[in-house]
Amino acid sequence: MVPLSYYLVLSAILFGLGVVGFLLKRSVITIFMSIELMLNAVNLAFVAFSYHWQALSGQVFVFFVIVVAAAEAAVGLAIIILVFRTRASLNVERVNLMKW
Amino acid sequence: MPAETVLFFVFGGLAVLGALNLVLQRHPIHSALSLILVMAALAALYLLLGAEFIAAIQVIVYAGAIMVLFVFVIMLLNAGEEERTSMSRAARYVGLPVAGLLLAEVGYLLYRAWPEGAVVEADKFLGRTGPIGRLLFTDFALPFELTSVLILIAVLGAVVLAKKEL
Amino acid sequence: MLDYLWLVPLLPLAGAFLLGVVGRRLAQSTVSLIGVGSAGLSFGVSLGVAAAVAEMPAESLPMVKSYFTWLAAGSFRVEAVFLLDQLSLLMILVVTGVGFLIHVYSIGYMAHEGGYYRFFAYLNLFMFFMLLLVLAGNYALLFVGWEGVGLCSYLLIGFYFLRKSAADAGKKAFIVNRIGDFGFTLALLLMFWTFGSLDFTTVFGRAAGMPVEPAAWGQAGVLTAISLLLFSGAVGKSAQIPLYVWLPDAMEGPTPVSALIHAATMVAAGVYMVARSHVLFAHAPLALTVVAAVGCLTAFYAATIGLVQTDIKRVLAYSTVSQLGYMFLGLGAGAFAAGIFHLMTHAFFKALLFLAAGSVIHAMNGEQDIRKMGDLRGKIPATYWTFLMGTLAIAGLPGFSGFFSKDEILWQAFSSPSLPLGWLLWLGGVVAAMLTSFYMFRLVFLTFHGQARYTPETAHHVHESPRVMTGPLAALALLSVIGGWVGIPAVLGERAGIANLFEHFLEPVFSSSTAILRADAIAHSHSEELGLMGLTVLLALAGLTVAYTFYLRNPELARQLAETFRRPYQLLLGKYYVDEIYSAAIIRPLHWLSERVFWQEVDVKVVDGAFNGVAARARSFGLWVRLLQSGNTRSYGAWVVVGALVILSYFARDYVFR
Amino acid sequence: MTDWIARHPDLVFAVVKIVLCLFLLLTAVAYLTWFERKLIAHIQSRWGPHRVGPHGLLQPLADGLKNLFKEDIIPAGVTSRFVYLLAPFLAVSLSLLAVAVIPFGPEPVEILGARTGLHIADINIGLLFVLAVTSLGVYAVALAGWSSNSKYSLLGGLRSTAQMVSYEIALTLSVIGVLLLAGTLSLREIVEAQAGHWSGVVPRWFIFPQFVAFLCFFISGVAETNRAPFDLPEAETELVAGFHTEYSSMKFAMFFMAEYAHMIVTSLVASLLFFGGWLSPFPATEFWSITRYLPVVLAAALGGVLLVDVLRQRTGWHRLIMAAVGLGLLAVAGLLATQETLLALAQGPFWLLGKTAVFLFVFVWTRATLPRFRYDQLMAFGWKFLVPLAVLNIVVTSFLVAWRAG
Repeated sequence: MVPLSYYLVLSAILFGLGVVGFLLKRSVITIFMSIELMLNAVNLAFVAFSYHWQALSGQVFVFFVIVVAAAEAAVGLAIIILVFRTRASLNVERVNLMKW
Repeated sequence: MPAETVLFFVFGGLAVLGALNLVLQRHPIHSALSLILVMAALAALYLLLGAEFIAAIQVIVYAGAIMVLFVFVIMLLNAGEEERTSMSRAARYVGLPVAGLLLAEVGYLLYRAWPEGAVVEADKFLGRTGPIGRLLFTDFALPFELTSVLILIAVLGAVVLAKKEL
Repeated sequence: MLDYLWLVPLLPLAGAFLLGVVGRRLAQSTVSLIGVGSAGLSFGVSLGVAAAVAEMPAESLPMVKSYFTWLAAGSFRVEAVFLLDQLSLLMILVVTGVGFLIHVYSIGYMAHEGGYYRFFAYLNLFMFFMLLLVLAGNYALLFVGWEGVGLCSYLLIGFYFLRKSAADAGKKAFIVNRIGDFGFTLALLLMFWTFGSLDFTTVFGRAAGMPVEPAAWGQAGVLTAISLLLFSGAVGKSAQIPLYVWLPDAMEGPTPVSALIHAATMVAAGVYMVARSHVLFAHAPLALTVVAAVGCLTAFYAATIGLVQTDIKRVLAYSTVSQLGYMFLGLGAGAFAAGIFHLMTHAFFKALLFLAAGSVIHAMNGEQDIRKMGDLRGKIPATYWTFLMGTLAIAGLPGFSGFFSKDEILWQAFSSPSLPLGWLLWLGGVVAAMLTSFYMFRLVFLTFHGQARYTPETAHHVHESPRVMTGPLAALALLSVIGGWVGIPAVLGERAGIANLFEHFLEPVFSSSTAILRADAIAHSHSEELGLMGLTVLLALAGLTVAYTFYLRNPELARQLAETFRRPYQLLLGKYYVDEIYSAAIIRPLHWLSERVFWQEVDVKVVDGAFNGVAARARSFGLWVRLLQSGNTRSYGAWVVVGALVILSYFARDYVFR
Repeated sequence: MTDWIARHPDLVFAVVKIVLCLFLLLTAVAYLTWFERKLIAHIQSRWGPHRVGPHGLLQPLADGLKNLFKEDIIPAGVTSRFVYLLAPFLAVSLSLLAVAVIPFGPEPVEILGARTGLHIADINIGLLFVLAVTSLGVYAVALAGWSSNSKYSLLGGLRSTAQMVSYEIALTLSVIGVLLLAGTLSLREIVEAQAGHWSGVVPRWFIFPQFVAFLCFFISGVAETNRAPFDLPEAETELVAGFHTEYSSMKFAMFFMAEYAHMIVTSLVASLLFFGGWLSPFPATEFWSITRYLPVVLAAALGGVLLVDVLRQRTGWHRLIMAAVGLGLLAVAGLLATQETLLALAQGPFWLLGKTAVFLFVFVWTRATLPRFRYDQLMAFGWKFLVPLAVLNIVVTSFLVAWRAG
């Protein structure tokens, strides 16, 4: 007998933490993980809604989110490796040439 | 206190703790582990919500593949503790308070926006694997195929990016 | 065969494409094969079409063949449609036939020139556009052909683009034509605005429904405006006053080009266009009067200039201008058939004259000044005889083609009820005819008779042109002799029991207009007509004799005459200084205006100023904004979060403020 | 107390079954080491352990004690103490976890007046659960290798991570063929889908239609367990001991237990998926029902042999032990023979464990027989042979299924 809003608030909290992590962390990898955390939070909300409406499409969306996350991780990590190879550092603040 | 509530609070608490730890830890591997913890907890919550398939996928793909990739990369680059630099003032002085606001607002909204009546009982299970598959291959056939294409492209991109010399 | 009508223009296009793409690598023989072959094939197809038409009952024409929709914008639809009636059939026959002969001729003439394949590519391209022009079923398509031939003429005038004069002549032709085409374009717009379509059938159908407009300047209506604007286009293309100046300079191009484009076909496009729009003109008598007046004036004026020119090709050029004037005179008199008839005969003999002149120049290896020629009759007999045929034809001596067509026009002008002062126009025409025969025979005598005035070393070089050049000459000579017999005027025909086949042939096309224009024809007695005919013949002979006396019997006379009337002589020699007047009155002011005002003031200060100002503002703004773009991912993230918050709060306002 | 038990029978049963399972599994793991050493020894014509206890039967206990009482060394340069300690626990717990969803027999059975199934949990995504748990097994190795902060360990960890991730794909793909035929993810239903016989003789096991899938599954299973010929992560000749070079005493033992438990689980799953799990290979006809007594016969025979062996033992307590074991087996045989319910209860586990034993034998056999792969060969084999093969199998199978469905 858990109110649905609990799940939603939980997902909101996780999302917020993800945002904070994204803003606070300096290691590219951790920032990437924060993004994954946000995705997970959203997934939780999806599943909760899918339960509430007794509709499976929500879970299908989660499935897609996970797939996309997998692809994103593959490419993102490759990029990270490349950045590390050129910069010899994972600190995102050292990768700030793309301006002006 | 009924079992589901207990389980919810246990796993929800675990998830929140893991997320907090992810933010607080300074070593990538610890963050990764706490993220895995979050994912496991979420998988349990999915089970509570009756989404068995999603739970399994969550563990297999997220915890079992994606995070392994993260850990693998961390090992490969032998990433140490992150250094303390603060070059982006915006992130600190604008981002954090706003993020807090955002969190508060979203939480408040989701709490207010949802009627009290909406509750989760353990027995109203849905999400047997069969129907999901059927849905995937009928209504969502096109997106499904698209994701496969996306994956293929991602693989190619990863290979091209990670090659030592092109 | 009619199903293959589209082949007629497409074959030359294919040839042009082939030559343009791979011509450089092909052997000269192959190039000539492709170039001539495509023209010849298209001529053959046209003959086939003609035969097929002859099979069919007369009322099956005109037939409209629509191939595909070319443009469609709202209510504005342009079909790629061909209109085949007697007029266009005749035109394609003339174009392909004369064109084919000239192609053949060019094989010999261009044999030793550079850019052989280029020449044939242009020539084929020209054929394509010209055929498109005459076959077009609506004004838009016709305009395409119109501009296309203009382009080809530009390319071919400037064929020797290394010579500055040639390049300038090309530019001049192009620009002068633009002036006329400006009017043409306005006409098209006005037409679309009036009739809501550019399609011949629709336009003419609607126009026929409208009343004939009054001839007075004051209350002339839209049809008159359209017609006049169309005519301005024709003036440009067909080198009438005041836009004739480009044609003489166009002689910079190779002689076959002068023959094909600047004598036989392209310059006649204006005539064709006016004839094609006869319905509009028939409803705008004022426009018709203007056409006739301009035509007559040009005929006379150009003839006078022709009197004293010494460049063989330029003389022919001016005679072309004046002959075109004749055609417009005919059209203006409402005798469209006569105009077209003269167009055809003129195509024959003028092409012949040019080709013959080309042959002469070929023989004199590039010499064009008739004062340095003379007594070539024996050396290049074939050229001489054919040239003579052409001269007789253009001079309008009885029996030759020019006689019938020109006389028809003059008589129509005289007897036209719709034309005020018909007799005046007739007079001008007659005088022009006399002048024509004078300067043409002057040309003949100076070139082929008398004593040789050229240097010995050129003397032994002089030689008759090869078969490939004399062949077409012969064919054209034959045509210019007998070509007129298809249009023997009624007054003579009745005696011999021969009807005027030509008029009869074109009758279905122009019947509606003739019905309007000839409504209140005053019956003229045959004696009157015959009398006038005789008069013109006499005048032509007079011109001949004068030329004979001046240039053969005692050349002193001519010099004395020039001495006594040196003012008018200089005036004529200087072509009335029209070019100088134009440059002083139009070109220099334009230069000054565009340089001082439009460039240095408007462009620099206003246009550039505006852009630079905007750019400067943008730059300063960017300098301020770029502070946001620290290049630091986390900062970007922060901004994203801010945005998310804003959007969310917008959606959530009714929860928050509840 | 008792009434509380009476009120929550399922809870009690769950606890009991978990404890039982863990006990059995750990014992099995222990004696699997003995079995392996013996078997390899005999294959290499040696004696293997034969000092501690008769035929070295007590060797595992000795090893366990030794590992328990050895000094527990944590290297100074450990990157992260927490991770270093976490890894072995992760390994062993994950590999034990998979047993939770293994059904040992048809359900439900009657025990002490209460009905329960011969499994800890029967969830209808059992197979996915197993895959999930095995996929998590990677972490143990990776983290161990990384946290030891030694190049051997790191290399071993990297290798095995890559290897396990790669072969996991082949594993999962090969299973899909079975899923297509069974149409369910629940292990129990998969087994039940294999019931019956073709033309009354050949059991409808998935091994026959899915032989290719079975090959893929078993090979990648071996690779997943990091055993020969795929034991590069711990290739002694190159990496000393691979990812657990820096581990000592109990933590080292844990990795070993994990490996053997993993072997057992893989064998269990293989026999469930492809060899009809607890189903008897014999047709369920009146004539063949005699095979129900096979367990009895085997137990009796083994007991007899052991009793005979008593005479060959030198020391007295060796004889004692052998006699005890032999008599115990005989007693079991007798019990089964007399108690019909027990016999019925024993059928499922008997067959399942029998098949599993065969697989374990194959495991050891391969290790004793085959040379180790080279790393690039390993990767090439996995990616360029197994995965395409599995995919091909999926395609063909799905076509057949669709065709049969019409």
